[in-house]
Parts: sequence; structure tokens; C-alpha cells
Amino acid sequence: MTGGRVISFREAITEALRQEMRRDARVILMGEDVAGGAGRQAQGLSEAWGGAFAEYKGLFTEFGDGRVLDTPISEMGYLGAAVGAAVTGLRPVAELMFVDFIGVCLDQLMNQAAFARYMSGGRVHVPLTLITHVGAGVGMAAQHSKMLYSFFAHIPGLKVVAPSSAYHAKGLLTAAIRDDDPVVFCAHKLLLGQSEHVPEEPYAFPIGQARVAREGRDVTLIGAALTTSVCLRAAQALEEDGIDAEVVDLLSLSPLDEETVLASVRRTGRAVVVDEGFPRCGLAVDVAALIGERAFDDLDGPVRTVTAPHAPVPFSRPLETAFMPSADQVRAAVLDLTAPNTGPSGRTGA
Amino acid sequence: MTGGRVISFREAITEALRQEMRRDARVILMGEDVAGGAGRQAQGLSEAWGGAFAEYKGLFTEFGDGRVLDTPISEMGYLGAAVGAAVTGLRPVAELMFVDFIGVCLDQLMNQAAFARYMSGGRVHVPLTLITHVGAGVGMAAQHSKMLYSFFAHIPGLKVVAPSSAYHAKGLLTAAIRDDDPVVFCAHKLLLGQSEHVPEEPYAFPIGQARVAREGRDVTLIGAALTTSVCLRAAQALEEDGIDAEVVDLLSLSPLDEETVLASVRRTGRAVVVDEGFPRCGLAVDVAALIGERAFDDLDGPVRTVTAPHAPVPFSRPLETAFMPSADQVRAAVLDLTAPNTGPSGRTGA
Amino acid sequence: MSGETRAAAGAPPSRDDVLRLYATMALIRAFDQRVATLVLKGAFSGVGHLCVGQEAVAAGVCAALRDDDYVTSTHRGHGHCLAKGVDPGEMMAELFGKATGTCHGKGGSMHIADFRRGMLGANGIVGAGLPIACGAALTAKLTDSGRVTVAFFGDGASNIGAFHESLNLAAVWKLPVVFVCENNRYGEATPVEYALSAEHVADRAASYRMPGLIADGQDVLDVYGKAREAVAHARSGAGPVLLECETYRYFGHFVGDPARYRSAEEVEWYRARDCIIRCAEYLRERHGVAVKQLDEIGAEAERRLDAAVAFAESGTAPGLAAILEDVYGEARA
Amino acid sequence: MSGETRAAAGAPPSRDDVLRLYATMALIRAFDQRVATLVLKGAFSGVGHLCVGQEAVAAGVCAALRDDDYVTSTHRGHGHCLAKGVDPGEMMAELFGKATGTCHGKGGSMHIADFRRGMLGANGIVGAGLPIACGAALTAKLTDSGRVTVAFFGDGASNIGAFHESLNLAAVWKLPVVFVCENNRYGEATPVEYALSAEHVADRAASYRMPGLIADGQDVLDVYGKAREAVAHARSGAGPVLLECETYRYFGHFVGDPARYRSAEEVEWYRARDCIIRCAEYLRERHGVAVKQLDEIGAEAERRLDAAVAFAESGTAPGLAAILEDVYGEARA
Ligand SMILES: Cc1ncc(C[n+]2csc(CCOP(=O)(O)OP(=O)(O)O)c2C)c(N)n1
Ligand SMILES: Cc1ncc(C[n+]2csc(CCOP(=O)(O)OP(=O)(O)O)c2C)c(N)n1
Ligand SMILES: [Mg+2]
Ligand SMILES: [Mg+2]
Repeated sequence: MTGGRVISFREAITEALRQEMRRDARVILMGEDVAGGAGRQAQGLSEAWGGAFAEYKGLFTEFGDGRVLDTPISEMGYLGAAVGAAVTGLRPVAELMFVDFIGVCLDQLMNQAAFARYMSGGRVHVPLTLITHVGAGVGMAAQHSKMLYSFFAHIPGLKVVAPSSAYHAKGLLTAAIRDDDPVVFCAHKLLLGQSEHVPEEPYAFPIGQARVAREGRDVTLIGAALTTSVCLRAAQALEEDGIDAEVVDLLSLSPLDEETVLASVRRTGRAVVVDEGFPRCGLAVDVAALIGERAFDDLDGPVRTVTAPHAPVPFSRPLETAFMPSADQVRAAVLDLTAPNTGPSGRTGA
Repeated sequence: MTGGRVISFREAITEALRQEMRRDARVILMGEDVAGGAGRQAQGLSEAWGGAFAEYKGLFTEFGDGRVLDTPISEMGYLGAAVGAAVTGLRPVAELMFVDFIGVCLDQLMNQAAFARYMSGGRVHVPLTLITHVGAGVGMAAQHSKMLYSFFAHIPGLKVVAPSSAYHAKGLLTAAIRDDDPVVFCAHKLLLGQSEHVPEEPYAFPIGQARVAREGRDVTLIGAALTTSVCLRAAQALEEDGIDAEVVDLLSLSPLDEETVLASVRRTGRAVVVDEGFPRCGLAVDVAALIGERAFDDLDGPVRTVTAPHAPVPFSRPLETAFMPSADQVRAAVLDLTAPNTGPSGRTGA
Repeated sequence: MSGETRAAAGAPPSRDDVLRLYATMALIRAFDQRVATLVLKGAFSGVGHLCVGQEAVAAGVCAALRDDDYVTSTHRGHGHCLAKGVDPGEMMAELFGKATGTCHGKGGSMHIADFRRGMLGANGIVGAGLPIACGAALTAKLTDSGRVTVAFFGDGASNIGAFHESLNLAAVWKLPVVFVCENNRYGEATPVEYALSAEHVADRAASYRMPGLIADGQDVLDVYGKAREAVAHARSGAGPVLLECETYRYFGHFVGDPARYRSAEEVEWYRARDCIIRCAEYLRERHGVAVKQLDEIGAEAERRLDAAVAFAESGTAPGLAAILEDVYGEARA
Repeated sequence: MSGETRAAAGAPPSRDDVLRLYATMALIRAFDQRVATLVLKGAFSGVGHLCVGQEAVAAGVCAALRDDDYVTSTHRGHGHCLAKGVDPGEMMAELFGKATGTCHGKGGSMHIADFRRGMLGANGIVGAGLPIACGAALTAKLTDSGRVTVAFFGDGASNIGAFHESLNLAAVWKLPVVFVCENNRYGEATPVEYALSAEHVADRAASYRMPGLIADGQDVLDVYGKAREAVAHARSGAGPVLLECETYRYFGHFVGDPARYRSAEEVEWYRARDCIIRCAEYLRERHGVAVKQLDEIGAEAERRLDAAVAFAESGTAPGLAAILEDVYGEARA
């Protein structure tokens, strides 16, 4: 997307929140240091941090301490409070600073938020948005660098989005806040600073809708969050190999836009799923199995996955870099897929 | 297995623990009511429960309160204590009564137990066993009936076993306790009462080794824990359809015995993965994607998955029953796989 | 060591008030006694966590609430539901797994909820109701609805992290919530003296600078009185309160638990202080209520239970399509 | 409101004891000041959570420990490691992500561990060290090793569930553990007065019927004295202790945090009570130690840091194969 006003992924989050909070008085925001310096208003302090990633800057100033609530370090407590607020009429947005902290509060997301509608026979809904930060690349090692979105996708009752750009961040966060079900919004740390054209007016991008980020005929590369750009770089490199790669950006992980994925693979006949998460029981195998089961007859080769290794995220910079899926790995996977028996399949017409 | 002494899955757990606790003074057991009635010894009470599922009966009486420790209801606290005990020289076995409670203590399992070896550059190991109960079928609804083992398999550094019978329960629990890495031992509630021949002497069944529970030529059915018996029943029924099904019982979910799975599918050309867990990012897609990627050329049709639906576990008995994978569903999946274009593939020789 | 609430205690309960408390307790007892019978008969699946013996807590606390106040409950929640006005027929139908149940048969005993009655849900996860109660109280506070939220939990639950986080959060945000601990002396088979490092659960209120009260949970009037104090305090905007009620469950942890972890004498000691018997005595002695009238209340409770069971039995199980319903709602975007 | 320990306080620290405390503090300060410079220079990645200003706590507490005692630490853990005797060169190499680091470069600042020194690990998860400390103490108790475990944590951490569960568990099991709260008045940008509903963290000891002590965390002798009491209590078998140390961090939450949530006056107030300066004064006034000798201790610390940085820089990064190493060990079955 080009032209128009350019803002960052980070600012897109701020803007979606600001607009939805203006639109709907029931929307509140809570988390650790979402304002920062809580209780210091008397001393003339409005907000010191606006979130650990500065996505909430200005919201406390505009909406005050009745709408933007700093919390003690107690994720189970405040995430549960968000659930309780959601079932009694508010539309809370809670922040889990790093997705890695889900280990201290999963119960409220899984057994409470995700299941409440079902367990009550549909008598209640839980309009809760959880914003969290995922991914490696910032030198914070095993306890601050995971993806873990496959945990959320595994849980029935949750919706999960993982935008790849500022434009979709704004649209998907807006949709999440307006949604009557709990939605986990996964922001990759390395995307926060990336900028592009983002319309100023409020808009919701539908949850459950993927997009074709690049059209191509020979192979489908499937990414989400940061790996969408990895796929796009790989696609570019593959041009040199005479391979025309299509890139599908999942955007939503649950529900998954199966049709967009399948339609693409049915055309290209080949697929590589690229996921920064751990390989076992993760997003990559989920999408790969979907393709394997539903597009089997159209496949010209196995569905390949390129993921993080089955290892915690290492600290040392060269290790961390090598840990993350790269365009080179994706390109190699494609070449491997297209090379052995034949060249690019008949369909490529290259 | 027939002949010899017959004991239940439940008793096999007791026996493995008893034998390992006798063998190695460093093995301790902790959890809620693993003895029961804690602190009442003065009143002549030895143990009131021996675990919520009565698997630990007699252990408190034999080993005393220095080896069998009742805990307050504080899973994060005592699971963390188990981690701390493990890194300082003990070999703790902790119980998480229902796997559904992982939401209150995942951090100690994931960020601590599973990663400690890696984050320390291999300078420490965590010989911790977590026994937990999984599965539906006992009328306890959404918060007490999940599988969730795919969460554990997702996490690097954890090993995960899900035995299907008393024999393997004893062998795998013994192996888990002797293992220097954290192992999650998933006992399906509906298996606890099932009995078979179990040798009296201590033995370890290797973690990471699947078994062919039934040989067959036409299709490979893959199960774990309770679904192994579902596969076996389906295989039996398929005889009527003239289909000779092989059944692979995974036993270990991480590491996964890829070779046994792949070898079977390479012979049969068809696979159905049967898993009581939720479908998204679960065990079924994990195994299906493995097959799809590594045995693609040998596949005569798509790999099918039969799983629980993407829904919380419902309470109402007929709903709960229908929720769980059934032999009928597996049979139907196989028939669907073998029927449409051709009959059983050439390989069946039927 | 318990703190003090600054709220006024209010007028003593009238004869009618006490009769209503009595009737509520009788209904709860009839309900859970009936459930015991039905579970033993195998009429439905699931674990029966019964509150027989503890009726005064649910009755006394909920009588101090407005209809539009909120309650979060536990795995042992039938009493809380009934005291908050949930229909016993719908509850029983839920236990039977019928489409006519409070949760259309999809929740069962550990998940009964009725949002029309402010009953935000039983809970199968120990301690999980407390953070949710904070959220309901936050809604009340931010919308100025004047509603109070009660979070019921057990003595065992007071040792779990969610308890601590909730009490601290409620104190920090000054939320209108009353944390009601039903200290029935056991968490499953574990006695409170073993698992609780404080003398009283209420002692822990000091950690959050909130009032901590202790009521005799076998005395519905004491519970009611202290609950009124606590609720008034919370409703006034003065922040949360911790109210511990000392009580006892006559059944084991679940129907079928032989409860070998306690002595027959101990059970007898509590049965001799039975909340319903004591309330009956009080009504007879203080208000001259005739035994016949009390018997009639008991009989009425049994009739309601007959009707509830009949309603439950006459319902049908949800159709299998329900398995996939209400996982999600309609997106509004 | 803090409780009392029954342990004897022991003899007052000797001149050499205090000189050692001073040297430890000087080393910690030199280390974290150096880290600040290196982070700003971009020498390595990661967040620098520095303990400059808080040195007295690590130094005073660890001086009260035996070599074989255990410590669990936090994200702000460099001081604890150094005070427990971890090699500054290996630590610095770890920060540089080198194979020569304490964790072969795979852990980084938030995961430094050295089991030879009883340092069971820094921790990136707030509160996660406390349950682990209970387990180390359990090992000590069950094996009768006489070892004590110290769990360091922050004021912010005292609001998380793991704190509560750990203190209760330690009290129930009577574990030889000392919970040391470094109350530096902030959890990230949030002041303790906002997030903590108690007046002092130590007040919460009463919830677990354990002694709660408060030390002036800017006075290494007070910390040392109280820590000796607490450690003696734990080592005697009398159970856990909660020791709160009132301290302050001069840097923001991480290197680069502008720390707008606090005033310049507040920072000045604490800097005027700097633990190293106060200890120097004490040594000069009480023991007649020459300024020159103190300067030499500081210079020695700087030399050790020069050597540490040189060691770190001279190391090589782990090879890429290390990514897949030490995920699991060899199975012994
Ligand atoms: C987090 C969690 N841990 C353990 C359990 C299993 N469990 C169910 S009820 C119970 C005892 C609860 O004791 P208490 O809070 O005193 O309530 P009571 O049963 O006495 O009413 C336990 C341990 C659970 N449901 N959730
Ligand atoms: C469970 C968890 N929640 C949040 C964080 C993010 N975080 C890291 S440090 C910190 C503040 C900790 O405050 P305190 O305990 O006072 O320690 P201090 O930083 O002051 O030393 C927070 C919120 C985390 N690492 N873990
Ligand atoms: Mg209890
Ligand atoms: Mg702090």
C-alpha cells in the first residue's frame, strides 16, 4: 500500500485503540504500565511509559484513569478482571507484555474467557481483547522471545490474529475490539517500528480473512506476522531462479482462512509454510496438514515447513538470528521442492 | 500381552513409583492429596486418599512424609518447588491432578523446567516427572476433560508420554523418573481401570519409541493414549470391509518416533491420525504433516485426521460421547480414503 | 487479628427476614441432599460437590445482596446459585445435562451460571472466580452502578496465587467486592491446619489493608450480619472486604468420598451445631414460630425439589448439533 | 509490624568483614556501570536491568551465606551473582553472548546461572524464582545438608501469585529459605505505593506466620545484620523468613528508560544515602580505613572489570550447532 499518511505498526495500535475508545465508552485498557507512573497524577504526571512498547502513549492523558488502568504485576488477577468486566458489559483490552508470560495466567484465557460462552450454553459472551507481543530478534532470550500463538489457536473459543503490517494491525485490532469473542492480538516486536500508509478513519479488517500478499503461479509461500516479509523476500529471490512464488499472509490464525490458502495451493501445486514458532504442534504443521488433507490431489510435492527449530530461543545474537526462519531457508525449501524430479511444474508455464 | 500377573493402569503407576522410590532415595512425590489427610499422622491416619485417582495408595505409608508430600492448593508453588528440587539433586515426581490446571502453573513447566538446561548452556538438568490426567468421558465438562498434550509437545526441552495400557504406563513412568529431562506423563482417566499383564520386576520402556499395536497392510491408524483402543476397534470393524489396518500406538509424543510412523505409512500408503485433542495445532496435524512431508511419495491419498471438534468439552453425556473420537468415525475416514477413486490400493493385495 | 469495617451494621433481621433465610437454607439442603441420592443412583454423570452443612453461608451472604449484585462461585456452588435466586428446576436440568438446564446442559454442576441473576458462574478451577469478581466489581465501579460483587471461595483456595492477586488488585483499585471464604476446614482431604500457614484466612486481609471479618458459618444470623456490614462497606466505595465463614461440609469432598481424613466425633460436633437446626431454634424461641410452620417450609422445599427433578427429567438432552454451537458468537464487525 | 526472628544476631562484623562487603559492592557497581556503558555503545543486545544503587542488598545478604547455600535471582540479578561469587569475566562473556559465558552465551543477562556457586539462576519471569527457591530448600531439608536458600525478588513481584504460593508453601513445609525483597520503590514505571496494598512488603509475613524483617537497604551493615538473623533462623530449622530491604535503583528500569515517573529530588535523596559512600564513611570513621585504601578497592574493581571485558571480548560466539545442543540431555534409561 503506498501514498497517504504513513504511520508505524506501533502507532496503528495506538490509533485503533484511541478511535475505539472514543467510539465506545465501554472500551477500557488495562495492563502493566499501560500508562506508567500510576498514582502520580497529583504530581502532575500524566503517563510515563504508555506501555512497555509505547503503544498506548496519550491514551491515559485522553481517557484518564477510569479507562486506562495500570495494574500491579499480577497477570492472572487483571486478566481475570478483564474477563469479569467483559461478562458484565465492558469491552476490555488487556495487555500481556510478552506472550511468554502466558504461563502465569493461561487459566483465565483458556478455562474462563474462551469457554464461558460455551459452558453457559450461549448465555454470555466475552468481548475481550488481549494484546501481546511475540517473537525473537531483540536479544531477550528464551523467556521473552517465543511465538506461542499455536497455544491460542488450539483453544476453542479464542480468536487469534497476527498482523504483518501497520495497515492490518489497525484493522485487526479494531475488529478484535468490536468482536464479541475473546481475541488474542499478537504483535511481533520487530514489526512495531515498521511504517506504511494507514487510513486515518476507523476501519475493521475482518477476522478470519487471509490475503494474497503477492501473486504467483509456481509455489505458495504462507506466512504470518514477521514471516510474511520473510516469504516476500524469498519470493523476490526466487525470481532469479525463475520461480514465481505466491505469498499468502494469514493474518488470522483462528479462525483460519482455509479457502484462501487452499485456493492458492490448488493453483500453484506447491506450498511452503513459514512460521517463527516451534515446529511441534505449531502453526506450520497445522496449515501443512490442512493443505495435505484438503488439497492433496492438487499437490505436486510435499508441503514443506520452515520453522524455528525445536529449541528454546538462544541469547547469543548469531544464534538468535540463525534461529529465526530466513528467506534463504525458504528459498532453499522451494528449490528443493521444485528441483528433484522435475523443474517447476507444468502449471508454471515458465 | 497375556498371561502372568494382571494389574490395572492405576496399579502400574503405583508400582512404578514404589519401585523407583525404593531404588533411588532421591525420588520424591508431591501434589495435592497424594497422601491426603496430611498432618494427621498423630491421629493414627496414614493416608486418606493416595491421590485423587488413588494411584499413590500405600506410598505415604511406606515412604513417609519426607518422600510423599501433600501440598497446599498452589500448583505454581509446588511445581516450581519440584523444579528447584530437581536442579539441586532430587528427582521429584509432581502431580497435576487434571491437565486442565496447567493454566495456573504453565510457567514453571515451560519457562523454567523445560528451558533450564538450555538457558544454562547445559550446566544443569531437570530430572522432573509431571504426572497428569487427561481426557474426557467422565462427565466433568470443559475445565476437567481436555488433552492439552500438544502444548507440552510444542515446548522444546519437555518430553511427553501418553501410554495406552498398564504395561506401557509402568514402563514409561519408570523411564520418565530415570530420565534427566522433564517428562510429562499423561494418564487418560478412562484407562486407569484397565488391566493387563504387567511384569513385576522394574523395567523402563524407552521414551521416544512407538509400537505397532496391530499389523496390517492397507492403512495405518495412528493413536495415542485412549485413541489407540479406538484405532484397534476400528481396525477390527474394518476387517468386515475387507480392509487390513495397521495400528501405530505413539506412546511418546515428544520425542516422536517418526521412523515407526513413517515406515508404517510407507508400507500402507494411507494414514488416519486419531487424537482426542482439539484439532487446531494439535497432535493430529503434527503427525499428519510429518507424514505429508516425509512420506509424500508413498501416499495413495490424503492423510486424514479424526479429532475432537474445535469446541470445549460439553457436559451432557450424549454430547460428551459424540465429542470423543469413535471407532465409527475412524472407520468412516478409512472408507472415505479407500473408496472414492479406487478400492484398496494395489498394495493391499486383497 | 481481623480488621474492622467502617460500615454501619444496620437493623437486626426481622422475623420474616429470618424465615426467608431459613427457607433458603432448607431449599439448599433439600437440593443437595437430592443431588446426593441422584448421583448415587447414577442419574447423571459428574462429581457431586455438595454444600450440605454450609447452607448458612450462601443464604446469609446472598440475603445481604441486591438482586442485581454479582456473585462468582466455586465447584461447590449449588447453594450460592439457589441463594442468588437461580431456578432449582433449571439447575437440576443442568445436572441432568438437559437442554432445559441453566447452561443448556453444556456446563454441568461445576459451571452453572445465570447472568439474569447476577450469578457469573460456578468454577471448576480453584480460585478462578476471584479475579473475575474483581472484573465485575470494576464494571460496577466504572459504570457507577452501585452493584457489589461477592466472590465465594474455600479455605483451600486461599493458598492459590489468584487469591493473592485478586485481593491486592481489589485493594489497589478499591473495588466494591466482598471476598467470602467458606472455611469448611478441608480442601479435598487436606485439613486447613496443614495447608494454611495463617491461623485464620481472614488474617490475610491485613496484607491488603482491607477489613477481615470472621463469622460463625453455622449461624446464619451471624453470617447475615457480618455480610451486611461487609457489603455496606463495599457498596459505600470504601473498598473490598474479606469475610471468612467458619463452616463444615457433612459429605466428603464429593459424593462417595469416604472422608477418612476426619473423625466421626468431628462430624458430630458440627452436626450438633447444624445451621438449620440452630436457625429453627432461634425462630421458635425468639419469634415463637411453630414447629409446624418450619416443617412446612421444609416440606415446601421438598416439593420444589420434586418439581425440579420432574422438570429436569422431562427435558431432553441437547441435540448433537449443540456440540458446535456457541463456541463463538456472531462477529459484530 | 514486622515479626521477630528467634535466631541470635551474632557478633558485629569485623573490619575485614566490612572491607569485604565494601569490595563486593564496589565490584557490583563497577560491573553494572560498565554494562550501562556497553549497552549504550551497542556492544551486545538485550535489556540491561541494572542494580546500581542496590548493591548493599546483594552484598549484605550473600555475605551472610555459606558458599554452598543457594540463591535464586531475578531479571536484575548481576549483583546477586557477583556477591555469590560468580566470575565477572564469565558473566560479562555471557552478556556478550560468547561461548565462554556462564551459560555458553545461550542465557544472557536474564538467565545467568552458576550451579557451582549455588546461583540457581536469574529469571526473566517476575516471581518465578520463589517457588524454585522452595524446592532448593526442600532438597536441603530432606537431605539434611544444612543449606539455606535465599530468594531475591522485587517489590513488584510481591503482588504476583507465585510470591503468595511460595511463602505459604515454605511455611507449611517449614523450609530453610529466606525471601529477600529488594524494595526499590518501583516495578518498571509503577510506584510501590500504587501497586502494593500493604504498607510494607514485610507486613505480608504475618499471612504466613513467619518473621518479617525490614532492613535499610542503603546500609550494608543493617542488611548484613538482618540477613544473618534471618539466615540463622532458617538454618536452625525454624522455617522461612521474609526480609525486606528498602533500596533504590539509580538507573531506570532498563538502560535507556528516561524514568519520568520519579522526580530528580527523589533520586538525589537516595544518592545522598548511597550505600557505598555510607560504607566508606563507616570504614573511615569506625575503623580508620584510609581513603587511599578505599580508592584502591575501587580501582581493583575497575581492573577486574577491564579484565572481565577483555575476557568477554576475546571469547568467540558459540557455533551455530549450539542452537540444537542442550535442549535435552542423554536419557539414562
Ligand atoms: C487450580 C485447581 N487445583 C486443584 C483443583 C482440584 N480441586 C477441586 S476442589 C479442591 C479443593 C478445594 O478446597 P476448598 O477451596 O477449601 O473448597 P471446598 O472444596 O472445601 O469447598 C481441589 C484441590 C482444582 N479444581 N483447581
Ligand atoms: C510475570 C511477569 N510479568 C511481567 C514482567 C515484565 N517485568 C519485568 S521486570 C518488571 C518489574 C519488576 O518489578 P520488581 O519486582 O519491583 O523488580 P525491579 O525491576 O524493581 O528490580 C516487570 C513488570 C515479567 N518479566 N514477568
Ligand atoms: Mg474447604
Ligand atoms: Mg522494584
